[in-house]
Amino acid sequence: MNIHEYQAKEIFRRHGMPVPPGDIATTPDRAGELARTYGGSVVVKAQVHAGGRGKAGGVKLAKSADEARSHAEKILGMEIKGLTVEKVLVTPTEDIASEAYVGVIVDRSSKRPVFMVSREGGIDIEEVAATNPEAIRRLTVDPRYGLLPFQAYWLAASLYDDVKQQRAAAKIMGQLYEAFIASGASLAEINPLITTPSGEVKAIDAKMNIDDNELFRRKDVEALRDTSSEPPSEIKAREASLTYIKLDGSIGAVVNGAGLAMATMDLIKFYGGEPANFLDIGGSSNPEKVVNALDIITSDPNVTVILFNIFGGITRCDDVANGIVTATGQMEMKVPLVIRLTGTNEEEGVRILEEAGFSASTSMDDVVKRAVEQAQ
Amino acid sequence: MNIHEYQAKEIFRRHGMPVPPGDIATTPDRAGELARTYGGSVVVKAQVHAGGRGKAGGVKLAKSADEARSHAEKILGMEIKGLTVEKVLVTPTEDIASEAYVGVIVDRSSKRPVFMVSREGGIDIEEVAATNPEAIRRLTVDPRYGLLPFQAYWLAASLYDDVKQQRAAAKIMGQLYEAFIASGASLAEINPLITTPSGEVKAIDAKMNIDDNELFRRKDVEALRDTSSEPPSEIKAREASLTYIKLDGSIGAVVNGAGLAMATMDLIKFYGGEPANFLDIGGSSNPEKVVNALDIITSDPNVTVILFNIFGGITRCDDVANGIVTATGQMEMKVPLVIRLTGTNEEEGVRILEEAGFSASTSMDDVVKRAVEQAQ
Amino acid sequence: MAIFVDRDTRLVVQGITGRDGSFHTQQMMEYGTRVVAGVTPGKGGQSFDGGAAGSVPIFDSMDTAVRETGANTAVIYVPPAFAADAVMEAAEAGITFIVAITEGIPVLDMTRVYPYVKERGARLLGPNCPGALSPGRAKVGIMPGQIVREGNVGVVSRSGTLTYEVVYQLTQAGIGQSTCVGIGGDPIIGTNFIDCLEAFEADPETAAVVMIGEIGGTDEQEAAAYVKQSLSKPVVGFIAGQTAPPGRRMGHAGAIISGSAGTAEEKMQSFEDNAIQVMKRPSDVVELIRGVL
Amino acid sequence: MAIFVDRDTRLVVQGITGRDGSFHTQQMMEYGTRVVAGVTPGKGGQSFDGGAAGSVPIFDSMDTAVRETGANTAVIYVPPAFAADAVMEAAEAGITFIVAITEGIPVLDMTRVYPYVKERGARLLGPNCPGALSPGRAKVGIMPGQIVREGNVGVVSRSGTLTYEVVYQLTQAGIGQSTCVGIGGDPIIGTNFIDCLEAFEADPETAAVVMIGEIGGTDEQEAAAYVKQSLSKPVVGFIAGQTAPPGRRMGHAGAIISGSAGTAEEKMQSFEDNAIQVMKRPSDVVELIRGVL
Repeated sequence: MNIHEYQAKEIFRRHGMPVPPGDIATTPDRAGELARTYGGSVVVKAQVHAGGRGKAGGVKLAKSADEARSHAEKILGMEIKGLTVEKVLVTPTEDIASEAYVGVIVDRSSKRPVFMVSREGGIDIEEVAATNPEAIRRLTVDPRYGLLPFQAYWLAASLYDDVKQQRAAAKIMGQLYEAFIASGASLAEINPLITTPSGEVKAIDAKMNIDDNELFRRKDVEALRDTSSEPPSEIKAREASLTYIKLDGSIGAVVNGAGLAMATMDLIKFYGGEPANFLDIGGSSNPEKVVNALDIITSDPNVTVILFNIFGGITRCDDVANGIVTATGQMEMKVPLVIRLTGTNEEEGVRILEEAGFSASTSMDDVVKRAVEQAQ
Repeated sequence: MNIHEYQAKEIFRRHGMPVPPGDIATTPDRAGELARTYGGSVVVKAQVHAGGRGKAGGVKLAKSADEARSHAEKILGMEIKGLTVEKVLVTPTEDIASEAYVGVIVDRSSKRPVFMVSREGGIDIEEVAATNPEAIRRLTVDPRYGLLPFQAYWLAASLYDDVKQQRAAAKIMGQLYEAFIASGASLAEINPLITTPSGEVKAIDAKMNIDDNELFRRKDVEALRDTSSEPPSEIKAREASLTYIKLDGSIGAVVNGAGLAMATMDLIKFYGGEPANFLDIGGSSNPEKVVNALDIITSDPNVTVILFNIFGGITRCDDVANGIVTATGQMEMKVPLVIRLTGTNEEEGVRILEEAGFSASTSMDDVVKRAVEQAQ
Repeated sequence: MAIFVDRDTRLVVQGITGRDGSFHTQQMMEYGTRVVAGVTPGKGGQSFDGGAAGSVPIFDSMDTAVRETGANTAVIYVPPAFAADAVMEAAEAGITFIVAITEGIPVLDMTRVYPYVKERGARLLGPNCPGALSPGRAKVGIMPGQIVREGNVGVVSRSGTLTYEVVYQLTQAGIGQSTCVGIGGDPIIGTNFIDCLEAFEADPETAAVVMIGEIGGTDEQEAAAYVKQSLSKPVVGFIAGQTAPPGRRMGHAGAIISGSAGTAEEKMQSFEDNAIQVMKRPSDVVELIRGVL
Repeated sequence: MAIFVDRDTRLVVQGITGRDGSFHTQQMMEYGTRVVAGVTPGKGGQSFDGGAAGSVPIFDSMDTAVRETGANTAVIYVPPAFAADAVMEAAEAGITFIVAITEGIPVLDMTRVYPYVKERGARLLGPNCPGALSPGRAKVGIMPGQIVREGNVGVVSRSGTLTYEVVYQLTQAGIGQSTCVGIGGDPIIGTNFIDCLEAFEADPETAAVVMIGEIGGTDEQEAAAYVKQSLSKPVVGFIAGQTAPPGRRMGHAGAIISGSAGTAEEKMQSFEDNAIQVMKRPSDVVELIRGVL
């Protein structure tokens, strides 16, 4: 789950990090008021879950409250990478002497949190990694011990030459790690971490991604979810514990398992079709999940055929079959269903479907080919 | 540092543990009032840093507010193991179905926190260990991981047969471990952990010892220190970073290092004398420490001779010599000094003493024998 | 032989009384797996009734289960909130092969579980994986027993149902498997491709390996390099997510493309560069495996 | 040879610019110890002026100090709040012998430091200890160099100044030492009596051992059992606190009697039961050691 910059900053502040003040405006007037409170000279920043806000014109400097108001007017409602800006963050400008990058992620290969820091801040770390990899210092954290003070200092010493700034940055690293762990994050980033001409070290941009699997035990973090910029179908899918991503094609696919779902999309394309979505009903499904899945797919007007590709493991074919029968009983199906059902409880599933007048294949190639034909 | 039962209970409550209410009274009237608040039936418990309160008559059941008042009257001012009771805890009585013991300490040999639990609660765990050791279940906690849920459950399952009580107790173990770590404790104990006839699990007595070395970073815990029942000389010594324990003899000893201080006491007895104190000025002493040490020792009227036994290592002989010269210049010495000074900066120390009219030996046996002679 | 699970597997099921746990215990028993114990705290002393397949004693803790039954392998069906603890309990009890089926374990939990298991010398498979199945010998996890067949092809996959798909293709074509292993799609897993390739290399009953990867991460590329360097047996590979739109997360935490690393194209290229034949469709596995056997 | 510190010791001083650190660095250099580096964050690039004994470069971190100077041993004089971190930094930098002089490190810090150091294969001496001194070779810590003498008696002690007392008695009687080690009096220490006895047993230049214990704990009793079982060399022992009142804490966290375990009487009995001759006074060491050499 992504959270907004202003939310990440609030978490950072709670962990004691030096983050300048700031508040959210959903109207240009409010943005102007805030700018006045902060003395006029502010930055107005679009709050959307998309990178490259700056390049898209979503971040603007204002010298006065009036200017802040008119910037907010332009930014609010703007589309950035398909997402509408509903909120802007208004925050006082800072004098900047230097910009650094500090980030921590969970690293797959070391199986641990890894810090990355660089003197080259204010730009994407991916860009630094590609063009100047030796400018990045990496440190793997042993989660059994946490970030140790000497490690924080070692990272900080690569960013600054001044001892006071090194100490300030080391403290911030420790706080960032605490915020990362306490929030169940998979990424926490300060970009840039600035120094001011008077030598202070401050975090003026903040980014956090939260591990979805943490949300069941972190209701406070879950509450930060902003659904305003998500497609309603994806919200609905999440609430039904489905993974759904809308695409532009005509073949709606209901699959169990992410790998098989992707392979199904690949095979649809292989046979010349276009998938309308990625939809994984997950493991251990109950019939209700299938009902929700069909509900979501049928609300996509582009869909001309619905393909079920179910290989039972922990998911049982009879559950899926019951779901199909229940769903088609509740809602009027305007498009044909092509069903592939095999694996755990296959016989029972096929029997249920046949009794309800459906037929089921056991071959993936077969059903995908048929779905592509029917979609045209 | 010891803290009182009522203070440990407050820490336990903050960590979510089920601890019945209770409040402190320093007067019988207040104890009566509290008993009324709790419905009359209460326990009145002396709050002193001594074991065996019950046997000494410091814990009494009361059926009414009047009875609570009169119990408090007896207990307040009572002496338990040489300590005067200044406060009582008044807490409602609980119906008890069973009593268990739960404790966690830092264990020297495994170098880790160790839980000990037993179905035999309400009595000293040392007694259980001596008479029925197999009634104690022990669990070593890996501090890198903390107390894991399955371990807490394993401990709890040895105390109770009922699943709900096992779950409740496992939760309490986890909270106890958190309280232990968060307070910098060296011991945290619930004795007894009771079940009520309706099946609830509650902590009705609480004990915590805090590692003195933690106090510099835990001002909140340090603030719990109750100096009311400590001898003023020991308080003064602690404030001066000295370790001082008053004894009953006539030979005041100022030594650097706990081992050497104990060996000096042993040698005083070996030669037929009686030490007036244990006093360790510690390592890295500055002259001021010696001044404080002499100040404390000379205020003991039993002292007839003062023995310095200093073997310089991180402590420097010149620092100690300067301290002796400064102190004897500030205060009138009514008893003779016998000084042994050797080790780091010995020559400089001896020179300083000799210039001030003192003599110094380099032999421990020698000075102890002389001190014993002069004390008689 | 086979790898990881075999006739000497003595299995304990953690979460045996749950919906998934009880269903799959029945399936595993019917397949012939030696299920020697179940664990559900508070249900110790009861037993699991597997009908004609027999009955299994239930214990309150792994400690007791292992001591009483000599179990050496554990499979975990408990909910995500308790699964990390269950893995650690299994490792502490002396289990040497632990299969975590549970989906949705927080990744920060896994950063602590992994060293805990490793310190105790145990192997963890998963989490969020279908388990391991050695046809005709032992089935540990949730792979359907009816789609496999005894033989000499090792199958290793990051996916669950996609593994079944490929295995089923092989079986239908009469090509049997030595062991089928699903390593799981989470960011942190206990056993990776290379671990499985090593085990297949050492297994005399495995003649060739099918490796099924996904977009995201660099595990497949590293495995490919390992194949070229250390594997004497032929390998055939597949990558799911060739048509996935970049930057969107496709269910598995693993299935996300970060930067230029981890695209299907990159991974397939790395397979080709390291002498791994690449399937375009799952059904291509039959022809390619026939070619190398 | 000697144990722990010798002519091949290349020492880095952590906290070299502090009051204690600078004083004892000077003392160690004058003794002839090879002090190759100092570390104080923020003072990297400066150097420590040891006068006639030479000068020592100062680094910001142990990482750099070890890389630049090849240091293999560290001694720590930093305040208690930073000492645990200093030990871990030394271990992570690859130091194999770490001496923590600092008194007052929280014991819960040590519960984490100990496994951290052990995982990295390093040995920790202390904390709250005087260090190790191999007469004529190297002095690491705070033991006064003028009280020792080269010889073949190993000395190991939980105490600081009491060690000096005993060593000085030996030296004055013309009996030299192979190595004098103070293991420290804290509840959790990195190296215990048995570790030192093992090392002395393996050291061909040590002919006899003096072991100096204290009331509290059971380390001396375990060491005594070890002596009987595994030591070929004679051992002479002392226990401080014979007259300490029970239940009162005497400075060292160790010096507290809990229950019946850990009294001086019990420990002295255990020495006698295991063929360790017991000194009644520190000065008895001379006669007893003469008797066994």
